[in-house]
Amino acid sequence: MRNLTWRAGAVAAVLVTALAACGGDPATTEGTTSGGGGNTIKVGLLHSLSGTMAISEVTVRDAELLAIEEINKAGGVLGKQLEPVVEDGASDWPTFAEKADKLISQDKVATVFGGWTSASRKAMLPVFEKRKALLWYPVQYEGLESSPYIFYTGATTNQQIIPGLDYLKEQGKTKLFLVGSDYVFPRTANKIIKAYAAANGMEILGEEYTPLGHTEYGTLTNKVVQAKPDAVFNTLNGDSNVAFFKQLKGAGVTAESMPVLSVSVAEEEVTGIGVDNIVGHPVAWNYYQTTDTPANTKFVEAFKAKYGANKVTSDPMEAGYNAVYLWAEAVKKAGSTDVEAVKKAAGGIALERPEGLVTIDGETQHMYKTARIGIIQPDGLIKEVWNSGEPIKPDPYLKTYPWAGGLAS
Amino acid sequence: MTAVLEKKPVQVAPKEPRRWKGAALFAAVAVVALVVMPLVLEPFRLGLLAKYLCYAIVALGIGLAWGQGGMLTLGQGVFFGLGGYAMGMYLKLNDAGGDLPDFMVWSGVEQLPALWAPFRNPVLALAMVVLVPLVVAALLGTLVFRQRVRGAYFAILTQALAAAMVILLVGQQGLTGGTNGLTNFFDFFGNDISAESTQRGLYLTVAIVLGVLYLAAWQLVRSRFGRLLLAVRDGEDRVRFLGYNPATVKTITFTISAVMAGIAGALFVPVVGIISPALLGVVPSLELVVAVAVGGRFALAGAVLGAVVMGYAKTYFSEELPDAWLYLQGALFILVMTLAPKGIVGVAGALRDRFRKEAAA
Amino acid sequence: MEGFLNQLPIGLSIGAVLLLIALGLTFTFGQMGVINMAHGEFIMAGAYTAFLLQDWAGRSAVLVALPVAFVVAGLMGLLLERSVVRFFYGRPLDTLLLTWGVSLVLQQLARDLFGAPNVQVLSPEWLQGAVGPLPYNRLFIMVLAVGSVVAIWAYMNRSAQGRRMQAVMQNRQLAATSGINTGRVDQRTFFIGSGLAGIAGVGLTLIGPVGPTLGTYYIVDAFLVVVAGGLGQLRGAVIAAVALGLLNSYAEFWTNASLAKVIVFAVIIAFLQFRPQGLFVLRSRALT
Amino acid sequence: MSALLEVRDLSVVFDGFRAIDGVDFTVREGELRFLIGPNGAGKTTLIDIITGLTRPTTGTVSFDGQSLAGKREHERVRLGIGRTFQTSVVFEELTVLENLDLAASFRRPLLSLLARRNGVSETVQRALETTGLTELAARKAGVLSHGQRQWLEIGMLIAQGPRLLLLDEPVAGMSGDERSRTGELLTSIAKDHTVIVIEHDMEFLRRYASQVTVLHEGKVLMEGSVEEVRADPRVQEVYLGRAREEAAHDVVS
Repeated sequence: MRNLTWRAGAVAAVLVTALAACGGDPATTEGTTSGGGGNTIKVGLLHSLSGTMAISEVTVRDAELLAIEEINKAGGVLGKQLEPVVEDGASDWPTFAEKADKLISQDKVATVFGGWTSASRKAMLPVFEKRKALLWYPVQYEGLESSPYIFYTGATTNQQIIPGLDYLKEQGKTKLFLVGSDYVFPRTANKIIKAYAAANGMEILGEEYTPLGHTEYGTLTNKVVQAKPDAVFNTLNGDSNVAFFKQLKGAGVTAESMPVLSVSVAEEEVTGIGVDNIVGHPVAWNYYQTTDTPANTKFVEAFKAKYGANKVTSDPMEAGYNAVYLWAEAVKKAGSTDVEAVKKAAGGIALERPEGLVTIDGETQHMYKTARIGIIQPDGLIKEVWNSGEPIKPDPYLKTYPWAGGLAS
Repeated sequence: MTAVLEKKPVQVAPKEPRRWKGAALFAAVAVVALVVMPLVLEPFRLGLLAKYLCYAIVALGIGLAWGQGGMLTLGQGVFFGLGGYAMGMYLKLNDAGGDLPDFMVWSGVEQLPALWAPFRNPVLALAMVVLVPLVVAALLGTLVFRQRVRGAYFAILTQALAAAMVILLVGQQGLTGGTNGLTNFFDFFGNDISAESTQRGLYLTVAIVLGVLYLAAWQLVRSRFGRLLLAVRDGEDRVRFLGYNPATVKTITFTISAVMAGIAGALFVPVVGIISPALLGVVPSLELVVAVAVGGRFALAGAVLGAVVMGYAKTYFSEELPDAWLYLQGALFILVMTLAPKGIVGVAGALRDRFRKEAAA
Repeated sequence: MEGFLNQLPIGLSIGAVLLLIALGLTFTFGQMGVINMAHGEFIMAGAYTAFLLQDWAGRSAVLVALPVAFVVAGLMGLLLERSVVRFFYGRPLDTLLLTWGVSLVLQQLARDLFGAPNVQVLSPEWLQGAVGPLPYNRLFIMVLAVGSVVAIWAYMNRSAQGRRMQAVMQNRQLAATSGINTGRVDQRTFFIGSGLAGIAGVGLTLIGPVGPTLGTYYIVDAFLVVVAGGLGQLRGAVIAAVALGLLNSYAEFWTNASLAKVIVFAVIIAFLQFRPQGLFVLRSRALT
Repeated sequence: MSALLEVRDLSVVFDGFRAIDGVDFTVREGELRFLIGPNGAGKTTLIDIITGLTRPTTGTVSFDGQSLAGKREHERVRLGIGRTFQTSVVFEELTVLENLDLAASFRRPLLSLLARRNGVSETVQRALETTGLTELAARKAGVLSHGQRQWLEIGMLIAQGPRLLLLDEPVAGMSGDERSRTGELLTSIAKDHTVIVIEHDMEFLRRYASQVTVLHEGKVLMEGSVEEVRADPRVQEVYLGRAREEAAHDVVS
């Protein structure tokens, strides 16, 4: 009997703690500082802090927090300090929608910086459109979207995929093999690549997709090797890259014999893959830790100072960091955090950022960005070997590319 | 010799004094759910509660299959998904008018796939919500239970089914929306889906459906079939020698639980506004089983309670202490399994008995 | 044609991976009826062991790590067995949920200890290169799998401890009444089963990611091998792993990776129609 | 009377071991037949084959002139073959009444099972009375003593209303008093049923048995009355000596 009491007590204690903790929350957040009033401006940060996507997204949140801290140190926005409200999307798309709703309707944040995967953005999009709230999305993506309530600070396809193809063409790599994770971005990217190839006399020798989180690349490697392409265009995501590069290296493929151009491998992923396995392969982004601008020197320094000297910076982190500054600039210009006013003010804003000059295109709410191809170095960093010379105007629907006619219909 | 059906008014079992208490409790919970909650909670929180209640419907099915029937199904997400996609497909087509749904456009699909055609019709779509999980579960159950695949094998098989289902859905992007799933709905049977009134109506619908299904499940458990189900759980082979085919009993129960999951999925879609493969994989399916265990798998009320409590706890901790959630979930789970295998309901019952004993002494 | 032929060794090597991750499970599952969902996290522990040993063993850490990982993962298993699992014998479904809780905790622990991103484990220089389509590192994994199977076989059939293990597996009560300390045997089995997961983890660093979620990538496949092979059946596990490996390899070769996974699952369901208890079954008169 | 159960040339092989080796065995309607033999003689295996738990390697079993080949366990029960088990298996979570009611209800259409049990059917009432479990009807079967469980099993068997009852060591582990009660129960059942009982206890046999079949090493050693069997030197050699020891052991344990 005593035993029973003890057991019951232990379990009850855990449950009661959980429940009591839950009981307190709904009303408390209400009625405090809303986005515009009071002494602070609340902004929401919504990334996956747990689950499979946490690996990537946590660093973006860190970069955004750094930007907020810097802005606050410089006096804040409209004389008010920014107050970050951080939520966890838990690598689960519906959770992103739920938390976005919470940030907007409960915390009444002025804007939200968040998301990584296309799926999380698609899940959040209806929430932001219906609540008429703003989302700043910091990751390169597949394009074909232009929501009036989202600002896209990462690259769209014509600022990353197409420059990547231009580079391969310049290098004389005309026979390509396409490898990607099975989701929207790789499939859309590959559609563009195939259209580009058809228009530019390039040949696609194969197109393969693997489930997200796939780690067995023996067969796929065999298919690639048998097809003997000049280069591989890689849109794999996350952990799959580790398995793919390890197994590709095992099969004797080197960057010299068959370069693999990746669009989802940045500085932070290189260590996990193992520098050995990926050294010499090209990647396509708009920013590298080594990008030589005064703003970047400052950014890298500040980031390492805040989070540790062994931390690296990458493109999505920089895009997240930019997002906060761009929004703050728009708020200053509008003189208010009102969503419609900010949207109106945002068009044409141009800032010198770590990646170079970034200008907001008011029409699409995408950014003018400079495309950069880099090569992975033995120290794990990426060295730029090619760039587009000037910021490319964003064209999410590829309207200005005649060969892409059928894609966005 | 046929069984004699003539009923004799022999009262062998003692009267059940708890019966009216149960009814009173049910009524009280119903009042709280239908009247108090919509008044007290703000729309956002009410929406969350609606979501938990959707999960509670799935949990009810798990309680039936696992708690009563001993079939640990780790793939309820599959049926949840089938119901959810059926609803999602209808909503998508409805929003698109005569056009293609948005994701098909960017996936390069030019003509509406035949699979989608029936979902234009709202009645047909709603029928599919029930029929598709029903047929899939009945088919799978027949195949699996007839061959006496059970216990751990069944659990692992259903888990693999969930994994396979996700891969299949993700891989057919043009047909299913891939990883993104189906989202961005506008109209729900003539109402603006995100309007407060619609959402409140949806909440009430979910609560009422849960209540009705609960009563139905309760009736089932109390019936001869329910006794038979317990017997199958505790001694499947012995039941054969009573002249019943356990495979039939299990298939029926498994199918009922699948249909419940399907209905829950269909309600979930307008409430939350999305259905995606991430919702029906191995982990969400397992989480629901966990919730049932925490609430108390041997009682239907435990299953429902567990789903609501765990849903709430998950929201709360991911808002307040996201890092601690996994630890807490794991720890709570280990604790419940080792110390209170009958869950919250079991602990409550044991405490009640104890107080009674003390009061009597 | 060459591609087709290449798939044969690739399929075998996939089979070796499957075998390696499932080997330990088939014993803990077979002997004790414990469905250890934390098995994947023991694999992860093995992989992190290799990562940590790199600091002083350099690129040959993989070799040094084999015995260490065996002990580390084995001890984790032993701890799990002693602290909770032993109260759950004969309730496989409960152990499944219980150990899932454990696996969540271990994943988060790994995240807190080593960080969320994948860590770098470099393979030894002498494992660079390939024989035909078969890279040395895959060959190494095959050797590891064969070695583990031979060692287990020898242990079970050539040592007194192993024979006791077999006795408990076949008839626990009878074994107990004939003076075998079944508790001790269970501990040993759990230690060995978990230790094998550690070895698998070291092997997997050569071809896959090393991060907190490593275990989750392999656990479902591992269970499928066990189910198809029959509980506690070394022969069954070997045949099932190789067959599934080959099936996966050719299915993916002719279709794609997503479809291959679905095909493998369908084949297993179909297979269980003929052999509901897997390839090999232990006979027993007990009625459930 | 005609043969109710006919077993012809039956063999079953487990991994090369012939557990049943060419058995011919006939039981007529209304008979009370005892099946004896030392451990491993194949008694339980024979019953397992008749009830469908084990598939024979060769040979046929027919019941009431109908072949049982390919019929599953529950289908055989539906034809009227019922059995109990050596170690009784009752449903501990259910009450005695519910156990019996379940046994009595298998002929109802499945849909009608969805209704709640309303009162107690006559069949169940009779089974309660026959087994003397009326007092315990509302108790969970889990709390019953060993003997009571065996009776409950027999009661469930009666409630099924089978034509052929197969009882596997119904008095094993019972006290002397319980044994004689079980014996009486058996004789009363045997009045209007065909019954096959596996039993070792010679004392018990002498009091209740009419016809005995002796199995040894998977073969029928002999068939006859208790006296004939007891008198047969072969039986004495292979069976009785050992059985006495075992019976003594049973009483002690």
